[in-house]
Amino acid sequence: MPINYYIFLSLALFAVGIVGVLTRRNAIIIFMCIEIMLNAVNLLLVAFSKMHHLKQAATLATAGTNGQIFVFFIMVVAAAEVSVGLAIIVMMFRNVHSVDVNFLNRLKH
Amino acid sequence: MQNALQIVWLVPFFPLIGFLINGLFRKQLSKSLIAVLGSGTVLVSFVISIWIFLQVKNGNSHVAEYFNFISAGPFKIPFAFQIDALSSLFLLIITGVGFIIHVYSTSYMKEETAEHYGRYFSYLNLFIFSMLLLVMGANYVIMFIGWEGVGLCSYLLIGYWFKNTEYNKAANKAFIMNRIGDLGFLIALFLIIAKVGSVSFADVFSKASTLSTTNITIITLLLFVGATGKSAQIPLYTWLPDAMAGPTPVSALIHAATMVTAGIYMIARSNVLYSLAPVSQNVVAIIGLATAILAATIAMKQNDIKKVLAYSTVSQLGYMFLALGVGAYTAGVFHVMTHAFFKALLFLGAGSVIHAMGGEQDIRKMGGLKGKLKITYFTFLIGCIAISGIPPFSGFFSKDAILLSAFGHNKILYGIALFGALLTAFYMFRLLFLTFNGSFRGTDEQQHHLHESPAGMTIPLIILAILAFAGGFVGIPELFMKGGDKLSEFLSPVIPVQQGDGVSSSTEMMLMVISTVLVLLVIIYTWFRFRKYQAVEEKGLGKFLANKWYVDELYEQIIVKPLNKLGAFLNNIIERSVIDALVNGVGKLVNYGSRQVRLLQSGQVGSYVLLMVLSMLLVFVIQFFLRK
Amino acid sequence: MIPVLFIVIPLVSGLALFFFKNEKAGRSWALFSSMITLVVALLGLTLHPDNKYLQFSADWLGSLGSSFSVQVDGMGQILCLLTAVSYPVIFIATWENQYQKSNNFFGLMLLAQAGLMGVFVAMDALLFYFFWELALIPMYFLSSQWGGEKRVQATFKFFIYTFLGSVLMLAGIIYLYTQTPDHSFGIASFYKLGMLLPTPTQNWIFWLFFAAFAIKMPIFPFHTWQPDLYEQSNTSTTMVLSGVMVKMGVFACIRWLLPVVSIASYQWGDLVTSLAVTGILYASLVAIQQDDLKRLVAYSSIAHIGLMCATIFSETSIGFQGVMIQMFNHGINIIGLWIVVDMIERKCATRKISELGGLAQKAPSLAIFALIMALANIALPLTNAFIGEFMMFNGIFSSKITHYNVIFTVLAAISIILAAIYILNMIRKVFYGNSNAVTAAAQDITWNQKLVLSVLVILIIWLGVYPDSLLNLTHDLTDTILKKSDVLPLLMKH
Amino acid sequence: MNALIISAIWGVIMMFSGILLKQKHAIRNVAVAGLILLLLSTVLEMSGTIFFKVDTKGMIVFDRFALLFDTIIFAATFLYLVLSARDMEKVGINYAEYLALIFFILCGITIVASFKSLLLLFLGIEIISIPLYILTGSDKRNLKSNEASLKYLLLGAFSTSLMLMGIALIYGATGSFMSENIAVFKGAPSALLIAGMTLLLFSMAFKASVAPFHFWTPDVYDGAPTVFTSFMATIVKAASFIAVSRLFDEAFGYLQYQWQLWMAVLTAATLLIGNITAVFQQSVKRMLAYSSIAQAGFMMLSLYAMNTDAKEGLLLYIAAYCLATIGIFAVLIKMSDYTFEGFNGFAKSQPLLAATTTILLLSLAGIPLTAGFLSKFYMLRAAIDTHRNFWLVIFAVLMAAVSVYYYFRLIQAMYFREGNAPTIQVSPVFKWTMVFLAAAVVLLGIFPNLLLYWFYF
Amino acid sequence: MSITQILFWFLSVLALFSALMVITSKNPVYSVLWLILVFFAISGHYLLLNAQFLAIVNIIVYAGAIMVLFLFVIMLMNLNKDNEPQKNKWLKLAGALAGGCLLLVLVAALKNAETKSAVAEAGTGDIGLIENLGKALFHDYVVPFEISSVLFLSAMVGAVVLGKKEAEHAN
Repeated sequence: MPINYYIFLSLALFAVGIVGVLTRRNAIIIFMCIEIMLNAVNLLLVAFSKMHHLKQAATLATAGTNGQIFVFFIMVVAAAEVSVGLAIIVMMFRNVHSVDVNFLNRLKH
Repeated sequence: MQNALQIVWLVPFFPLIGFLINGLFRKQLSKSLIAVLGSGTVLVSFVISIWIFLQVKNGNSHVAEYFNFISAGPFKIPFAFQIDALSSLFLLIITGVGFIIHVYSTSYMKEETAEHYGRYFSYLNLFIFSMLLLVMGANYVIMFIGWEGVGLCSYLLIGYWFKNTEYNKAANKAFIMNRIGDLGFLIALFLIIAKVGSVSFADVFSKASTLSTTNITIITLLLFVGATGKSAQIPLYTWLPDAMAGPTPVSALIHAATMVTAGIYMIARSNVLYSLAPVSQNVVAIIGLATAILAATIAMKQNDIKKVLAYSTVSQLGYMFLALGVGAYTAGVFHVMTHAFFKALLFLGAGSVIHAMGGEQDIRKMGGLKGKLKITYFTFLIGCIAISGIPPFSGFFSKDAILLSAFGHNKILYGIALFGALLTAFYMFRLLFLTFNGSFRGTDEQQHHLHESPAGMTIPLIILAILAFAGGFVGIPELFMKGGDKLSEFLSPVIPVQQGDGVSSSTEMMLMVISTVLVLLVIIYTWFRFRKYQAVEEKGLGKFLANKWYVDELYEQIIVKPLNKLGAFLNNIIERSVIDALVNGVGKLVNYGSRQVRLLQSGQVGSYVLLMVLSMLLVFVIQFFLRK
Repeated sequence: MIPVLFIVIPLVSGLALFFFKNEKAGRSWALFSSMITLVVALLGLTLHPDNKYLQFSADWLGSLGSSFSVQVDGMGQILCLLTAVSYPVIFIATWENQYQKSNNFFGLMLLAQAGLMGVFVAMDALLFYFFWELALIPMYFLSSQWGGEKRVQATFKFFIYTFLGSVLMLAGIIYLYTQTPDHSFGIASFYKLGMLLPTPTQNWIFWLFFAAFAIKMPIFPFHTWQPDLYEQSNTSTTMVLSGVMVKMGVFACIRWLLPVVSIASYQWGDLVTSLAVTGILYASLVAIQQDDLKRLVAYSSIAHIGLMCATIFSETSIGFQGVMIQMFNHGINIIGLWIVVDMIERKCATRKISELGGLAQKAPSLAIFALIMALANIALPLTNAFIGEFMMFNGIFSSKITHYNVIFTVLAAISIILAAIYILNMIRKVFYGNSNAVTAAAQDITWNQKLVLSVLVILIIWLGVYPDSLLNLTHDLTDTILKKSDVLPLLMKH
Repeated sequence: MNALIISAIWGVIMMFSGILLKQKHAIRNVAVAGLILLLLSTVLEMSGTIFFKVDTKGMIVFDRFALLFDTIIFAATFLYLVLSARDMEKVGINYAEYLALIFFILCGITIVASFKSLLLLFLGIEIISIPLYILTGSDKRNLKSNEASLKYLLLGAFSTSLMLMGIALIYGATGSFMSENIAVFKGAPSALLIAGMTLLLFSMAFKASVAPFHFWTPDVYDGAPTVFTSFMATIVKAASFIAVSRLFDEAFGYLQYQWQLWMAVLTAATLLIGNITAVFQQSVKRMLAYSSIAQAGFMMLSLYAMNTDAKEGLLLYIAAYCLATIGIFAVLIKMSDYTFEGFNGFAKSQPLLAATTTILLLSLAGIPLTAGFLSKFYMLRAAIDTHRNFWLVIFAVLMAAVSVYYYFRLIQAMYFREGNAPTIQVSPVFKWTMVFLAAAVVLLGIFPNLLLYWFYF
Repeated sequence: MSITQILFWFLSVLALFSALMVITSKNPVYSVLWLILVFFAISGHYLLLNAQFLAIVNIIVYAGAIMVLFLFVIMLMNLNKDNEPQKNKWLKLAGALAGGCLLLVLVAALKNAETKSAVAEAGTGDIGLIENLGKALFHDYVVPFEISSVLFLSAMVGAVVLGKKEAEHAN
């Protein structure tokens, strides 16, 4: 597969995620959209790591590993982020019984 | 060589001392002591002046430098006095007449409290001091110092009775009008400095011939503007009549001895320049003559004794300028001298009358005073004769000299001048008759109050009367007496004698006779007209003249009012609503911007993200597709 | 050494004042300190401008190429003297004025003095800027803390206005600094740079600098902060502001503008001069309309400063010397006027000319002093101002670098008439005529006020009769500056 | 390295201290002790003493710049704790945990201050962000706090994903995450690289609250418990700036032509938004939030110029800005009323605090003789030294003039407006620390070399 | 075309479609489920790029852990009904347009990047194997690995801080 396909695919996924963030009001959904964006990135990274591996396999056997490691770290961070994020959403929900971000307008101007 | 004349600084020094002592310790000193100080210092200067005069007469003249007044790099203005024929002559007039007026004042101002008495004399001394600076200055800057100094003093003395708002306004008017003139003088100064690089008379006159005629014309005209201010010529004469607000001796001082003669002195002093600028000369002559006639016509219809005299002064000054204009500097100076005598006399006489009338100045309420005020009447009469120019009184000689040179210069000028002379005779004798002849028209208690003034006032009158009679003999025309014209001979080092004014002695004789006869006729007419006073409602031309040609009103309308309007406009509209509004506008703009920009902060996560995405979009588009 | 003393004495004593408990002691301390400064200034006056005691230089921000180099040259001597003289005069004249937290007041006053001194002696651009602001900050606090009811707004306007100017100047300074070959803020390097800068650069640099100075002086149409501020802030502050602080702008033009960006100064000279001349007439005309004494004096001050500015850009030796001496004279005269105004206000509890009248009967001595100050203000001969104005007019008239010198002179000189009008009318309305309810209770002035006013009068007359005592300080300096700002060789080059 | 490990460990210690120690002040003392230790260890490391020898494979290098920055940050945090640690008690019960989180954040800061690999940049930023989400929401009952933390979380996560996309693209272009490898990348900059770099620029701009990515800042700063706002607005912001400068200096230095224009644009936008919007604020807290944006605009000047002066200046600026803002916040926290009116007459009730606060405000406004001036001066100098876009400098100084408006509003309120500001009782330690802050600000304003000397020696 | 290509296209379409469904479906629960499908699709891609380890981790961590967490939360808040308030459609349109434009711009920018020749050949190479990754992780990337522990610690603390009931606030 030409790498561009992967680039376009992940960009598309990324864009879908952005659109989701822009169009939804439910904090949880927005959060999920961000997860989509992260996954798009992961996919791209893996694709690139593959590409680089193919480029430099001759010289360096482990070429491209770093990309996948990075993906691994992204997942790690995403997990932590999600746990905290959901905790915050829950706390919010406890107080206002809604997860609608449009209710978040006490702070403005 | 240490010239004896180095000590001339003493002349202005003494009046200065008098001013300081009287000014600082006026509360402590007794009135008599103040009087002694005030007059004494002037007397001393007078004595020294006489000594100087004699020195100069023996052909000794001197420029005494004392210290650097202003110095900027190469350019230096020394503080220096110049003693020569012209200045020494003026010294005599100033200190002499000034002294007499001081003496007169001592008794005239008796009613004043010690404090104000002291103030009065300190001002008087300062006046003398400034005038001395003016005439002794060896360069135009020193002269200018005195020039403005006398302006200040006139301001102080005119506003002497400071409780009276009218008087103060008159004082302001005097000072400000003088300032207008001074502006001309000042600019002339700058031009001189720029062109000659020095202001000392010696350098200026020696280099004068090297300057272009245009420059000299401009300079002289500007100087003349200054002169019109000081010497009350058209268009800046209106302050002088108002200056009558001051005590009468002050008027005498201003009109006779000091202030108004400054202009004459300055032009006479700069005769070298003027001789090189015929245009300016004509301007001077025409303005002078015009003023003479204008003032004379006004004087005819005035009823305030001092106002009449004031306008007569203006008119006489006009004659002097005429003289200067036609190049007869000597004649001008001559007339200054004689005029100093008889005008001082007249004013002091008027003062004595006012004194007797208990402050009354309106001649319509006087009349028949000659019975009670014999000396005053007699001296006043002499004054009138002198000013009208009847031989052999002093006025005759000086005025005749002027008329003669005018004739030599231009017949028309002569004609008009002669007419002016007749007017002079008319209003002077009108004044005389209305005041002293006929029946008394004042109130009864004034009638009882009437009395001859004390010796302190009459003696100066007598002295002046003598001078007014004899003062002319220093300038007897060649026609009567070979070498009779001592004055021009004396002044010759400063003012070159113009040889032969193109008038044959016979014509000269004829002119004298004509003028004298006409004047006498006028006097007789006046006698019949005013022997018995009947009040008449002024109308037509008379009203116009009585209201001084409405010049004051004119100025009010075309200068004062617009100026105030402009100022108000700038202050209320431009300052508040334009400039300051602009400045504050910037602040307001920022505030407004703040209020608008913060609306971006809508508090909505969605809109934040949208804005972020849009700006990203923008950047990408520019970065990838527009930017090369 | 002396310049350092100029800065250190007021600085230290001022800071010390904040820790004083006793108010009376604080006052005395402030007066004492200012007296010391005055003595030092007089000592400095006796030395020749290039005496080594008048110079000091120490390494400061070496890495920035800025050093603590100060020097009192001829102009510095005059202005430091002015600063040093004005403070004791002000303190004594306003001795009775009561301020709450007076120690802070005097402390700030002294800090301001330190700043002013610094501006006048700084020979390093960055240092100059430091002091420029150091003088401004205490002024801000002084006039917003003690004054009329609208003082805070007025001061705020003034502060932001001037700060705007000075930051623009800062940008200019830094730019020049980055251009200097040896990356230094030293005035010498700046002067050297002036020769090299291309004309277009000079043109906008000029405006960066001039913005600051024009606002500070102030020049029409940047002047609107001044009347409000003078009207609102308390008189002592106003004295410092108008007596000394506005001179910073004039001074800076001579020291930091003309020699550095000479070509631009030459090219913009006509425009600036026309602004200044406009300002002279404008301010004089507006002054005639004022009813508040303080505003009247403020506008007259604008007119006078405008004349100085016009003269500076005529670039003539006599003009420069006139400006330098006039800075001193104007300081003295206007402080005198303020003292008079202050006394009137305290005696009659009003500054409205229309309400006053006949004070001369009640307070003759005050009237006399007022008259003298007024006459000095309208540049009567034998008063100091005459010397200054005569030389300045002369300078404008004889200017070689403009074609409009005559017009400028004539227009500017009209102000001597207008000045006479508003000053004399003021005197007439306030002092002459009959006293009224407002002025009935007025007392004459006390001995200390007589003392300071006499001192001022003596200065006025002395400098009016024998100005050479100050003039000969500035000959050499003028020549050097003129040489530096002489554009003709540069125009040849570019 | 010392700081990194110690801060991590100390975070753990703080967690346990919460369980072991009952008295709050004991916990506080532990924290302060930890900071002193951090400070010492960093200074020691600067002089060559390194406790832990760890082979980081060159992913993280503690050079002088980083260490100097760490020192500044730790010093600032130390002062911050001394001034405001007591006030954390009011936020909630988890006193020890808050402190622990602060230590974790410090750990993250040390990472972003000295990363050489984008991976560590990413980790560091997350280590900073996640605790911040928590601290922002730590006042659980307070709806504003909740809202702030949720907004922060969503926007933060979003920007994180942008950053990751950027990193991915760069990886695609260069095949490495190491700065030096990215830097040595030869040839014309590929679209991938530019796109990645630009995305990174956006996300970093977000972290540094640079317009137009600043929107979270006012809301979050306003909503968060003030004591943590103070921390976020100063130390964390400083960290993100260091990160940006490292990234764009070491990784993208050779692309300067590509990003300099954008830096200029962002700078202008930030200056404008920050200053203009601050003018109209009624709450001092929010004003300070915008002022922090405005100050960020000035710091951006150094990123725009990105030369030696700029880096020096950035450190100086950070020091000056942190000192001043921490002090002002410390006073603000004590106040009951956060509006400007709340400060009316403060000078009467608290002369000393008012005086010190005034000096700090002057420093923020950039008045000479304060560190604030010299730091702004450095920025302007760096910007001018680039010899292009002079308009930016003019704009900056104009905005500095605008900033005077809102800083001096506070001074006016304290000194010239009649009012009854509450007489808050503060410990002598607090007072003396404030005095110390003021003194430090003035001292740095006169002798910046006291600090910058360490940059070279 | 080869099987890998077919798979690629299928997985891509699946991923995109389900991603769209995530953001369009009214009911949050459905969104979660669609999201899980996205993850599976992506894992499939991983396999194609033979990053086997990541594929598994992706399934376990994302689909397994995270998504379940989401699900729990949604249930806990019983949002499992499609009554979520909607943004007004203009904002939605604007959002969609913005996102779309961004995509277009990026695609247009990157479509002829110099990497377009390069390929990510499927079915070759073994770097994706857990062994190699493990080596790399614990040899080269040990420091980041350790550092990420700090991340987890802070997340843990965060959970405590946010989760714990506050006694004195309650009463």
